[in-house]
Amino acid sequence: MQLIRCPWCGPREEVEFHYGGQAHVAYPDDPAALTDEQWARYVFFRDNPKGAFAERWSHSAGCRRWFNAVRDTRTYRFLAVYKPGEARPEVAS
Amino acid sequence: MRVDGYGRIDRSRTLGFTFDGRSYTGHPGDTLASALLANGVHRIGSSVTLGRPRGISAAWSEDATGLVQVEEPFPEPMLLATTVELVDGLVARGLGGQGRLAEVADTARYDRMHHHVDTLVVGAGPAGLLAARAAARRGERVALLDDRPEPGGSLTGTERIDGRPSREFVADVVAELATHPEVAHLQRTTAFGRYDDGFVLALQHRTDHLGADAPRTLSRQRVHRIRAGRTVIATGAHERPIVFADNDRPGILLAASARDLLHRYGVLAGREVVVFTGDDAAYAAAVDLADAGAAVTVVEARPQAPAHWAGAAADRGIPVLTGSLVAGTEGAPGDGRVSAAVVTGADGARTVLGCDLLAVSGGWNPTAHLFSHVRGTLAYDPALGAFRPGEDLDGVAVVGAANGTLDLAGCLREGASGERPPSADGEPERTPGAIVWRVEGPHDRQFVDVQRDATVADIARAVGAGMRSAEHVKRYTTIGTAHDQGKTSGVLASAITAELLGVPIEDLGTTTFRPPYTPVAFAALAGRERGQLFDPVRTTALHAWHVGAGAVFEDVGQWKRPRYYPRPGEDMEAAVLRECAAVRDGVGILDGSTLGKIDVQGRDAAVLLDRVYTNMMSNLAVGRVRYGVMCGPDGMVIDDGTVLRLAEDRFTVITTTGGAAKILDWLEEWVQTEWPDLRVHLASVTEQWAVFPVVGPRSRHVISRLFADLDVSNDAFGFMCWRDTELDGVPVRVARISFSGELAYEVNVNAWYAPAVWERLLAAGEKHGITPYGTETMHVLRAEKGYPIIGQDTDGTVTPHDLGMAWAVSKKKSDFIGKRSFSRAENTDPLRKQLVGLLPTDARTKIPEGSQVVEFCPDGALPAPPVPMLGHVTSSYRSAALGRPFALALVKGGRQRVGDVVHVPVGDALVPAEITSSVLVDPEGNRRDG
Amino acid sequence: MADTLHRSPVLRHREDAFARLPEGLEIVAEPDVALADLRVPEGAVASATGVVGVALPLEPNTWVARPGGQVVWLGPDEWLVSDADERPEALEAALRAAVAPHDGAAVDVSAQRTAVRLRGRHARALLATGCALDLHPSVFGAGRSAQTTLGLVGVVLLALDDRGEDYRILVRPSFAGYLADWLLDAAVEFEPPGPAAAL
Amino acid sequence: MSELASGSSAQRTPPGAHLPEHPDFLWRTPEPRRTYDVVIVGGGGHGLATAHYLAKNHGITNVAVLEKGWLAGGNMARNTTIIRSNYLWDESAAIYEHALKLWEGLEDDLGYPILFSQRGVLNLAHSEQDVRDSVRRVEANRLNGVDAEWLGPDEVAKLCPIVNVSADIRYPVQGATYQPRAGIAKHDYVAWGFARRADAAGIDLIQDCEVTGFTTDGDRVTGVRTTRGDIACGRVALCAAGHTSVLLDMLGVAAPLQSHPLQALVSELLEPVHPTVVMSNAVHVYVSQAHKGELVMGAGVDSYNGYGQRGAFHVIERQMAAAVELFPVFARAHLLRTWGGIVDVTPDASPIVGRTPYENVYLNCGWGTGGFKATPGIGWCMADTIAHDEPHPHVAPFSLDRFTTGALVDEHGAAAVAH
Ligand SMILES: Cc1cc2nc3c(=O)[nH]c(=O)nc-3n(C[C@H](O)[C@H](O)[C@H](O)COP(=O)(O)OP(=O)(O)OC[C@H]3O[C@@H](n4cnc5c(N)ncnc54)[C@H](O)[C@@H]3O)c2cc1C
Ligand SMILES: NC(=O)c1ccc[n+]([C@@H]2O[C@H](COP(=O)([O-])OP(=O)(O)OC[C@H]3O[C@@H](n4cnc5c(N)ncnc54)[C@H](O)[C@@H]3O)[C@@H](O)[C@H]2O)c1
Ligand SMILES: Cc1cc2nc3c(=O)[nH]c(=O)nc-3n(C[C@H](O)[C@H](O)[C@H](O)COP(=O)(O)O)c2cc1C
Ligand SMILES: [Zn+2]
Repeated sequence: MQLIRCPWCGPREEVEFHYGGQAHVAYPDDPAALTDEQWARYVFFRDNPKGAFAERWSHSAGCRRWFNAVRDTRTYRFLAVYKPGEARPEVAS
Repeated sequence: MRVDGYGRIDRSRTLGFTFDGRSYTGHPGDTLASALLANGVHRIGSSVTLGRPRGISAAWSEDATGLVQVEEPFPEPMLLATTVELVDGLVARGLGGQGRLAEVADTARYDRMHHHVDTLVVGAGPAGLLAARAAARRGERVALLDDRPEPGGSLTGTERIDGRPSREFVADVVAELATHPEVAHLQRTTAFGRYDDGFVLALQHRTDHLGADAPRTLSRQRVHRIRAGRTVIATGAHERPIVFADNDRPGILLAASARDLLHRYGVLAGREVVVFTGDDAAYAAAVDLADAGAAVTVVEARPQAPAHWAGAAADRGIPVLTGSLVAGTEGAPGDGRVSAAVVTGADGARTVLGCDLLAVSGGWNPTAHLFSHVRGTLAYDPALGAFRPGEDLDGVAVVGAANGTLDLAGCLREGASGERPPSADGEPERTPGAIVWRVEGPHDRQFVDVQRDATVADIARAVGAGMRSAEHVKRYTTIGTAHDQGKTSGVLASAITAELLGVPIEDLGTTTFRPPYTPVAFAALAGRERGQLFDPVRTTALHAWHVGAGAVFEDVGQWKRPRYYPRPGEDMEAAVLRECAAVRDGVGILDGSTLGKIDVQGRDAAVLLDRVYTNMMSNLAVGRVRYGVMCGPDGMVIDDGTVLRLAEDRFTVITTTGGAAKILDWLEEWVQTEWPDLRVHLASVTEQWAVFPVVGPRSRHVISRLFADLDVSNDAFGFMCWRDTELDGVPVRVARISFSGELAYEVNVNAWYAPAVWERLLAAGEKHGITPYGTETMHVLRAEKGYPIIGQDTDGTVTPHDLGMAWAVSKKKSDFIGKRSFSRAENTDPLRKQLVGLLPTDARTKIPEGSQVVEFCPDGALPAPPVPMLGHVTSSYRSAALGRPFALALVKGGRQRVGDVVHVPVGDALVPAEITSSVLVDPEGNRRDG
Repeated sequence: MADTLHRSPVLRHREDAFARLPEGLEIVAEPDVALADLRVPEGAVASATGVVGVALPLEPNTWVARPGGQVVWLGPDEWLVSDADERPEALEAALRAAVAPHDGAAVDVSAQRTAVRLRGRHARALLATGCALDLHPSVFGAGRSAQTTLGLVGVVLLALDDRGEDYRILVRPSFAGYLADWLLDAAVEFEPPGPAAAL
Repeated sequence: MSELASGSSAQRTPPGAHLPEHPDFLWRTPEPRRTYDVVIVGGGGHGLATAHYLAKNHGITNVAVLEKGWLAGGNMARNTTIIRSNYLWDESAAIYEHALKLWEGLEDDLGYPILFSQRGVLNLAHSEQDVRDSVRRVEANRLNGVDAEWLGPDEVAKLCPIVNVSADIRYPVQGATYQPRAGIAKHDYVAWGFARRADAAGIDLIQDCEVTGFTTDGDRVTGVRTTRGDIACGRVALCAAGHTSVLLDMLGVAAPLQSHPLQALVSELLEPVHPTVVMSNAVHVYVSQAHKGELVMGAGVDSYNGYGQRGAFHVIERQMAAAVELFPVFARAHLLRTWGGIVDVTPDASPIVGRTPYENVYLNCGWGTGGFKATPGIGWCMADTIAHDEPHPHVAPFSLDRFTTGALVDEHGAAAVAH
């Protein structure tokens, strides 16, 4: 079980968090202008890298805030945790 | 055999126990294994496939063979006799490969405990004790765990540390640790798994050793969940057996284990002893066993015995046959115990040495399980002939024998972690061992995994079959998959495979170490999450009232909701027909408090709602209510409910009971991650408000009677409006929302007052026959009106259009979540499944929910499968209002097919049913205003 | 105040069981008080001070006392304000009036949580059987709080002393019965003859 | 107790004694050739079955199966081996039933004892909605020619007496769907059986050979780069389960896959107590007792993406609580070993099979937590697809472009039964 550092509450057990998948996937500006294929990309397709992955988490059983993290999907280790709106930090896995 | 002057058992007291139906005695401090050996019982059970006799092969958890079934005090399968502490009245039997589960539930308690420490030390041998002491002296919070009943690890008591007997050293350290308030020292506690971020799980045996005195209030076993800043693995090493022919007999033990049995329990496991070794440590066993009265011969694989030990042996008249190997054994009839060792001398000559104990040492395997659980890599160490931790891991230190350091001085030094280590007085210097994994002989009698009956022949076959990896060999031979998980056989299997393949063992590696280190009872892991504590039960403020009223409850997620309130003699059907009739003809009342409620506040509240609902919410007037549907980006309905506009900048969003938490999370996710610029705040008020729909043509009387200030006329208080009033000074919000088509008022009040307001409503409605009704009646009433239940009439593949709710999908809004998906090819198909009504044409048959709908079969029989399906029945009830059963169904192109008769297979019958509109009662909507 | 419309404490059916707890453990269902969920954007936190009576605590995982109650940090822009003297709707109204102009929000959540007081020398050990937080008084002493899980239930946990012997647990009323049963079951461990010292 | 007094507990047939011996020869260890007609990436069950049917059904044998580790060491080595075909939607029922029919003759086809045991699978229902969904699935199965029954709690107890069907547990058992022809098989033997036949047909099974890239020419792949050198090929089939995204990234092709850890566990060997397979979604359990006697149990999917072949322990703990809740006699069974695999999950819980933007590359992935049961069926259909360069009708509905059109085969909505 991971110990995940909520940017506000500090380190808490993994069970307090909810995984939100890939980070930085913006809702399209104008969905109506997209082709079916482009829209499908937004709705269903997410990266699935083996290695560093920027993803979203919510501290659902704590402060209920969403935040972002870069985590290595091979080792599961969190490489960085950052607040929404901040840019993905450069971290080596 | 028990020898005087040895052992730390309490010989002043006697314990009685039964094994394989016979009675024996032992002493406090014994294990079942030591007591059996003391009583001369060597055969414990038989092997899994070959049925060969099996005895005790080690003194603790690395034993591969001494498996027993405990029958009393409570049946427990497959325990090692070496780890079962003897208690009075214990009943056990030997096993032949499989354990037996009890037939009755285990009533013992199990629980968990969380810990946070700076340093966790696993193993209270010399290395671990010092590591814990050093951390304690640094003022850290420390946990020290050890799986044995007493601390000290493999110190036998014969060693001298800092000039004193080693047991005194142990006692001193333990006493010092006890003076540190922030040190937790737990014996009988096995760290069984290491996970990320310093998380270690350990199982403590708390009461079994207390026997009949065990307090029932205490948990029998406890899982400690430890978060450690630093983990010191000081778990020691397992002695390694050597593979030779017939190496599986009772009476063949690891050498250090034989010695351990002597010093711990005063048990001499044999009188005529052959010690077979290529490693120095076994000489200590030879010497101690000889001193205790055994006749000992050492078979030394190396050309020369180490000088120190050669002298010690000579002093005691112990012959040392150098350059010799044990190539096989003979066994006694009866219990199959070893009776002789067949020795090949340096000159190749064979000698048969009679013996009743063959003590073997092939060297040591560091106990690196915990290190590698989180994928710490192991490296082959040629000097050890084994694998040891091969990299540095953050937050982990490996010390002592676990690190491959075998001399006591080295263990003390590594444990002391920088403090001045105590001295290991008189410890002879270790000389290089001979790495002997296997002695040539008949492959099919050379056991590698003694528990799985797997031999060198099996490995040879695997290799011959084309297997080139340790993992394949494991799976082909099953080596390492038994109860002991290859603690002693794993390295041997790799070594022998490598030998047969002609590759270096380091290329082959080991198979993977996986938690748990030793087996853990399921119940211990379940902890207290059993029975009614298995999962939270959620109840409303009225629960006690419902129970008192005889409600039959339904599980809705974690909630307990009244499903119906049977009167004496009523079954569900009768109760529901009565409740339905009462609502349609008079007035009923429901506890709707479980509905999800979300307070949406802020300047941009309406903007948010416009984005998440398919219809428009921003143009809702204050004081009014609107029904809305939410979809996922894929356009499928995820929830529905009403929205109350409380103020320009404030709404209450009502969700389904099941959707409450999910929808709040959903909205938060959008607000926080996608639209942080929106000035809006969300808060759950699900439990703030108790909600009681008062429903039926007479509901107005009830409401006006209780809330005299409220003008309940249709003009003053129209459908889909809400009004605030109060009751004895308590604010009450009443909303005209109807989920049944009837005139209805939903009474909302601070849940503090829920029982009081409910009672008042009942009293106010008494003369109108107000009838409490449950979820089943609610479902019938809404189904009669064609109102879907999300999750029952939908399944994540249904759009609002499919539900006939195109009217709730805004055409004006440029976008909302899900809108873009509606124009995908699949979603514009006229043959999509649509929600319709279904009336069995015989007007009698209630079609089971879930039934499939097929085309009408003119000849009255189904065609051969696959039979094309048109859809399925989502809801089905008997209707008091219609006087017949009816159903809702999702049917392909259903709305175009109203009037068609289709078939519904029910059991072996085909039930004809007519497709109708989904609204069956009061399609004109005349009843909602009373 | 609503004098005639009686309130029904959520845990009234567990009171007898609480009264029978072993020595060293005390559980009391506290009377319900007005509670408001307060949201104030960063930069506007001062707008609430007048009504709240104290500055909102900005340090995560803390609570402070205020006249009539407490303010608990729930999130970077969220607090729980309690008031034993005020009517819930009045508390909401006052707070909302103060913060709404600054794009804040206030919601009456007085029935959204109920409070249980857990006291005694075994209190911390009992919590540690189901709470993964580090409850050591040096880490979680008076003034600390956390939203976390206890057993399988979401709670807000407040430390009221520096000895690990006094806690307030706020829980959703619908879960309160389960939580009470869970606490009572955990307390069995401490019935005599209990362990010499719990870890 | 008296007959035990002799000290021998070996009167019974020993538990492992009836297990079949493995063949003395399984496969060669060939050096990779420089070119093949077909390269199959991934030597799991699906890759090996594809190889077998390419040879058997289509006579295509100039084939290499490239495996980065040891053969069938991925999910094939780790799954709880539940085989059933009682899926909700027509498309799923068709492919899984095709597979089940093949399972029924597979032992003969492979000449390998795969311990296929049709002991039936029960899917328990614990709520009114579970009951509706279960009946829906049973009825759909019957119309699709798949054997299926709906059983009440009493009938559940008759089939599996150790299930706690009492009404006073937290989530009482309201009934179950039952597929009598469903069951389990011995995963390794299945893989080895396919491998042995493929090898015998002349197909090269190449281990320790990781595909690290592709060489392309326009819309065609011309070869694969591997840790054992470059290999040219006519056609490529991707059968890499949890690692599919890694391979697709090399090709610049996107697919809606997320790789998650999924854990499983076993107990020690126990005398027979559990005659069938029981799955429960609400009280998350799926369990069977394997041939040797160990209880084999699956846990839930770990929430986050992971390639570590391991998961978190709280998932196991919750699993144990559920197991003891439903099977009180399991209380003192012991957890012997836990492990994890990497499952590739799709948005609609159905696989993705068929074409890719490269005209000679075929995709087979997204089987998530439930692709073992499909092994022979998907091998058959992949072979057919490769041989005819046209998706086999059973896999056609599972194309990648369904996410664009919206024609999903949503197997989690209603039936919500994984594995
Ligand atoms: C714990 C668990 C329980 C499960 N239970 C069930 C169940 O009860 N019933 C059921 O039907 N299904 C179950 N499954 C799912 C099932 O195991 C999988 O769906 C199925 O095995 C996937 O197909 P496969 O056998 O080909 O995959 P795998 O065996 O994973 O094969 C893929 C292979 O590709 C190899 N590979 C990957 N990348 C490369 C590369 N670049 N180069 C070369 N080789 C590569 C991998 O090493 C691997 O061997 C379970 C899965 C898990 C993890
Ligand atoms: N003379 C030799 O050749 C030789 C060889 C090997 C070891 N030894 C001696 O053995 C001792 C090794 O000292 P040490 O401190 O490294 O180890 P140790 O064996 O003395 O102590 C390790 C302790 O950890 C316990 N343990 C193991 N795994 C555990 C787990 N998962 N959870 C809880 N407890 C666990 C063991 O039961 C044991 O009590 C030294 O005295 C050394 O000289 C000598
Ligand atoms: C159906 C099945 C039954 C298993 N039975 C056992 C068993 O009895 N003993 C054992 O040690 N492992 C058993 N395993 C687990 C394997 O030992 C191993 O953990 C698994 O193949 C994953 O490999 P890994 O742990 O080496 O990564 C079993 C696995 C499966 C899939
Ligand atoms: Zn937080």
